[in-house]
Amino acid sequence: AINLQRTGRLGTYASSEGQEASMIGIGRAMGPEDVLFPTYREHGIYLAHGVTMTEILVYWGGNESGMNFANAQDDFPVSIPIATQVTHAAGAAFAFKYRKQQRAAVPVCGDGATSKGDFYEGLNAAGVWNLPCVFAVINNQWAISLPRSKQSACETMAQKAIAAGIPGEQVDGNDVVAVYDRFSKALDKARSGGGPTLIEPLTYRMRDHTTADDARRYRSDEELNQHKALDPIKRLKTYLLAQNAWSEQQDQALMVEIQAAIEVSVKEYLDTPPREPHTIFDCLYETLPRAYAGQADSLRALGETNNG
Amino acid sequence: AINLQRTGRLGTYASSEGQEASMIGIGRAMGPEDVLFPTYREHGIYLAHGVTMTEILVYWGGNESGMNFANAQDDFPVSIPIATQVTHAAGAAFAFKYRKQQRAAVPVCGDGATSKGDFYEGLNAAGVWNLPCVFAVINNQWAISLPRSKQSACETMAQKAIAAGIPGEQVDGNDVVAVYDRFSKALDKARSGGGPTLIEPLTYRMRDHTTADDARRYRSDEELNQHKALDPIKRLKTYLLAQNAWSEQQDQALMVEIQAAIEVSVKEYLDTPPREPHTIFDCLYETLPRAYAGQADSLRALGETNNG
Amino acid sequence: MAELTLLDAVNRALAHELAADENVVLLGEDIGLNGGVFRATDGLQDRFGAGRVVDTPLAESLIAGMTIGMAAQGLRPVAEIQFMGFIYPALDQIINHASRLRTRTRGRLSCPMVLRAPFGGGIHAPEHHSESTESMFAHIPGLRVVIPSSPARAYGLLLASIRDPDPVIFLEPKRVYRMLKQEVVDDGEALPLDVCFTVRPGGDITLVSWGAMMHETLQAAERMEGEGIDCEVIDVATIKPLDMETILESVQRTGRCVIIHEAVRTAGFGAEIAANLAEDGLMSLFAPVVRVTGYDTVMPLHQLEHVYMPGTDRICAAVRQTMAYT
Amino acid sequence: MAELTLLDAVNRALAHELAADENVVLLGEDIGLNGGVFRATDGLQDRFGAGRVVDTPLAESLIAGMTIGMAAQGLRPVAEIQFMGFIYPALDQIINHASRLRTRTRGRLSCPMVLRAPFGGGIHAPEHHSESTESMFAHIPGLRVVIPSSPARAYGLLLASIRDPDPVIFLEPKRVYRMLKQEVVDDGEALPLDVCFTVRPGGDITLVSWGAMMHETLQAAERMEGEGIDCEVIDVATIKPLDMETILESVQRTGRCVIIHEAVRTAGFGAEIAANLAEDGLMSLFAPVVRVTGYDTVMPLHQLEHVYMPGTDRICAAVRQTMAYT
Ligand SMILES: Cc1ncc(C[n+]2csc(CCOP(=O)(O)OP(=O)(O)O)c2C)c(N)n1
Ligand SMILES: Cc1ncc(C[n+]2csc(CCOP(=O)(O)OP(=O)(O)O)c2C)c(N)n1
Ligand SMILES: [Mg+2]
Ligand SMILES: [Mg+2]
Repeated sequence: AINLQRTGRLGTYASSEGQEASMIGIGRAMGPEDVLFPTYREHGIYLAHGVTMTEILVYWGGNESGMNFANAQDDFPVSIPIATQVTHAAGAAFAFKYRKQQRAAVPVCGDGATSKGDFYEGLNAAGVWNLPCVFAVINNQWAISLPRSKQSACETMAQKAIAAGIPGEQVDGNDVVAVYDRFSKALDKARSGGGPTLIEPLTYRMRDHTTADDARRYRSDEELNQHKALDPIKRLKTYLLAQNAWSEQQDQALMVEIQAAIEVSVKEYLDTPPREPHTIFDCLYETLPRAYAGQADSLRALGETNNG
Repeated sequence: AINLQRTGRLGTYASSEGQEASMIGIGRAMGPEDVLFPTYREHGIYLAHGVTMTEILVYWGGNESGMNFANAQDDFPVSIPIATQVTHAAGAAFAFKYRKQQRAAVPVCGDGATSKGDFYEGLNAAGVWNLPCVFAVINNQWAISLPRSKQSACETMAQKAIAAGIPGEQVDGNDVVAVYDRFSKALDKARSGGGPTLIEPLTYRMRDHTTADDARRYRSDEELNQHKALDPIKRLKTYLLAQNAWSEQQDQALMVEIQAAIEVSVKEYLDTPPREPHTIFDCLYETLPRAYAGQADSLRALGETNNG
Repeated sequence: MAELTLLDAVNRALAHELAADENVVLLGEDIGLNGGVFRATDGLQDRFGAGRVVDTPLAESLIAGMTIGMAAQGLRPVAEIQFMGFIYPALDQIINHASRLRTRTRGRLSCPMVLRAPFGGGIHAPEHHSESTESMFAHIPGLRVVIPSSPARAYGLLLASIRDPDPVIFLEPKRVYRMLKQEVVDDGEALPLDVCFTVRPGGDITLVSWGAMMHETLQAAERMEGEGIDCEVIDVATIKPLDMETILESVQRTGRCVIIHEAVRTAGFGAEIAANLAEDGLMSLFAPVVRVTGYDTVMPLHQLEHVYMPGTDRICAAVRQTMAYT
Repeated sequence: MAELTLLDAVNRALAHELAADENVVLLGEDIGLNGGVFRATDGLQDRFGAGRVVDTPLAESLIAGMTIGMAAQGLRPVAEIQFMGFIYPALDQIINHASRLRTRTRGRLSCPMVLRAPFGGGIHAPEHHSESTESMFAHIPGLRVVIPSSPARAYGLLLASIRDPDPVIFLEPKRVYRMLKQEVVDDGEALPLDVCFTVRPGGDITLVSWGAMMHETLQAAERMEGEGIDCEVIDVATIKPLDMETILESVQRTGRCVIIHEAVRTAGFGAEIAANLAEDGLMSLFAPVVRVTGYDTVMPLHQLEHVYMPGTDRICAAVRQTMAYT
């Protein structure tokens, strides 16, 4: 687990620092048959579920090809419009049930996303049809600059499940073992027809919301430092070392290994050429309608020299 | 109360039969300073809050002028897009709080409306800002053909309040005194800064969803007959008669009075001439932009003879 | 061979696809036991079961969002939005996801779904029940927007839409639902998408319309014939992607064009057709391209609904005005 | 007198109205302490308090719906939608309520609100952050849709929008936010709504645009001058209601018109302008009306964003092509 976790951590961007245990715990609990519906922050879950670091880099590098996964064929692309993926997951779960497949849908969203209608509508639907859905609300205490306390007066995000008549629970999101355990059980339950569960891993966003953000504008160093102490990686390492299940040598070796893996991915990513301009018409429809053929041709004509 | 209640009942269309106690209880609990945000079924609340039977008839007769209330100046027009009015109420409540006014907003919706994102978003906002809102979820057991049980797995609609961190309760919606009492207390609390409450009056839709609907397609006579016995008007009458607070003579007198009142309103409504065609441009903007003057003029030119 | 209303035709097409493809699933509000508020799905739950004709909770964004998840899993969801006036909560899902799931994943996932919605005025429905906002959908890349105007086209185009591998917004002119009957063979034969239908050949002027307005347009063409004006009438049918070739070919012959739609004028879809004529057909135009449309107002309640709706009088006036140019 | 970016100008206009009218309340996501993700509301919460510059939960339909309730109570809410790509959940509230509250109540209630949203591409933003769907809003009766293209117009038009008694969708071209600085007097002087601005007089051809594309359009006009073509350039600014008079007057002089916008071509707002020319200006047109627009594709991620965006090359080519007609 630690290997994957660290790989996860280093594979993900800084902006999910602090949430590695939640991500890897969820990703490892999921089976290859389960389907992920993530946001822009769930790199660790993607990696643990078979998406490659290179693919993630290619997408965030500005090329849709990164979302054309080699593995994890059914996983949804990053959902940037907050909470919209929750209803997609309900639809996929409906399909699993319709086909009597033992699979679960895993919509992942943040604490901020719980304020949006789509979150609630999807949750309510899962309750109505007893869908194989495990809702992950990764509560990292912040939605950009809005603290959890101002997002909802609901005592816990887990309690939002009551409104949909489904079970909800909190878990220590910085304890990878606990997260893995709770999600594994909820997923087994969902796959075997036991219905949906909402799980709220409690964790913390250690970095700025994104590289475009400056969290110092709205949150204190004190708060940040308190959470530094709870770093899930340090925590796991300390534990494993105490258990003699892990050694500093192994740790160094792992760091080297990871460094190498990252360099490979980064190189693969950097070696990925941008797509040809006219390819923006490729996947618009299964076959491009005549009405747009002219536009695509003119673009093909312009070719590389295109300056708009 | 009974007078208004019966007026309410007879003033409203058949489609709110069975819900008179909920409507009048809410309408009478509201003060003139409070603002109503109703759906298409809350005729009884409108009447109890100062909207006239004639205005309601004019609106449902196909003329917007019916929503230009002589009294109840701040009440919102009928909201047909389900649950949208809940967020309007949150906005008005925000304004009351902003201006330190002792007023409350009363969004009214049905059991079906609770499945919609807007219902939840408005509820959550009221919790976050502790807004002076009293949410009425009139649970008449049906949303057109969908029974309450298929709308949500939530045990009670009142419990949906938990997701927003606000108090929620059920009340016997066929007991006008109980409804009046619970709403009065919740409204006092809201006006005095005590925050929002969700109240779920439990009642039953005795008629088809609307005149365009045929409920026999989806619900049994057995079910209907069970509820006939619980008719809120009969119930109140029996009670008042037993208390010697009401007599058959008074009852007959009242029926006559009501009959007369209705005939007056119906006549007023029928005597209301349709508006001139060009008036469809009147209230589009405060002053009609030049861009549309030509269209309005051409319509004025066509005048009454307009056949499109 | 049977005499069907547009509503019957929709029902037959849905039944045909439910029977033909077990991946087809219907979902929406009150479509089950109730058979839909217009009865478009009447009897289908009885016949195909509550597992395939599914009543949803009251939530349009949920309905659209679910169809995306279902479609990505290979189902062929056909969702009903009870009235077009209630489709807007679903727009986010349509714009940001359904229409671009294929693009966003470079073809790995796709979204073969149909969203059906009755639209348009003329039946004295309550507020918010009578608008026509098809042009908003025509502005969304990756979508198809299909509008039948007759029972036969409703049957054939709905079959084609359900079988189409990409998302389709299928708008049903509710004023036509029970307006007329037509011989329709329930043989599973689809009609082509992405093409206009020339329903009346003519040499003097081209009238372009779609949906319910096709009927006023054809009536106007009849009337004009009495005045010796020979109108060609085109039913656009698929407004996105738009088959301008057929329209251009016609206007190049007639040199005159009137576009008729019920939607509000400004940024209505008539503008797109007129703009294409101004760019690619200008040199063959003898007369201005006139749009006969709804006014730029909120759809009035039913007492003044007829005032808003373009009628044959306004269409005929536009035709005469256009013919006056020499 | 100060040198301001468009972003500064928006900030000044908001501050001016907050100071001038206590009914003005700002609400949106992250607009408080954080000053908005683009810093448009920077410092305003400090200055006017958390009661008047309000951070909302993450819910756009709520934001729009609340502004309706607030506005009906006489407040002047100015809401920020963080990016136009997230405005769609609010569309239902805009179409079915905000735009028609006055009509629905025959003037008893009104909705003086402003919804601000950054829009458009060119800043290498993530997916869903770069679209331009202004034409959808232009199709909604009862709305105003205002798009500034410069700091001065952002200041003057935002003041006018906040003071306007009806709902305004105020779209800010985020590519221009920090692109240039301009002398702007923070004197509370509003600019007129509902009129186009002729920013460059010329006699040979009329170029019509709005928002960020005004800059490519003006560059193209410069280039064309080098080729001896004298371009008149019009900034539409308020796309709804549309001031066709100014555009028609110009085209009647030049006989030629090219319309430039970043939005997708089909059913983009350029179509409405071209359609009006085809109806009311046809007889003065020497050449086809050409639209230079974004392609009918999903906005690509940033590696190919420049491919989608119309640039000066495409505009100049259109101008030359149009001038070629004699
Ligand atoms: C519908 C919508 N509105 C606004 C945004 C802009 N936005 C991006 S992330 C974010 C905060 C999300 O917070 P949370 O759900 O807690 O997830 P986290 O970023 O903390 O992982 C916002 C407001 C968006 N992407 N989608
Ligand atoms: C957004 C939206 N979707 C669908 C409809 C169509 N519709 C009108 S009433 C109704 C059922 C509402 O049920 P409920 O909320 O329980 O109110 P009731 O009619 O029982 O009073 C539906 C689906 C609508 N008006 N608005
Ligand atoms: Mg968060
Ligand atoms: Mg109900």
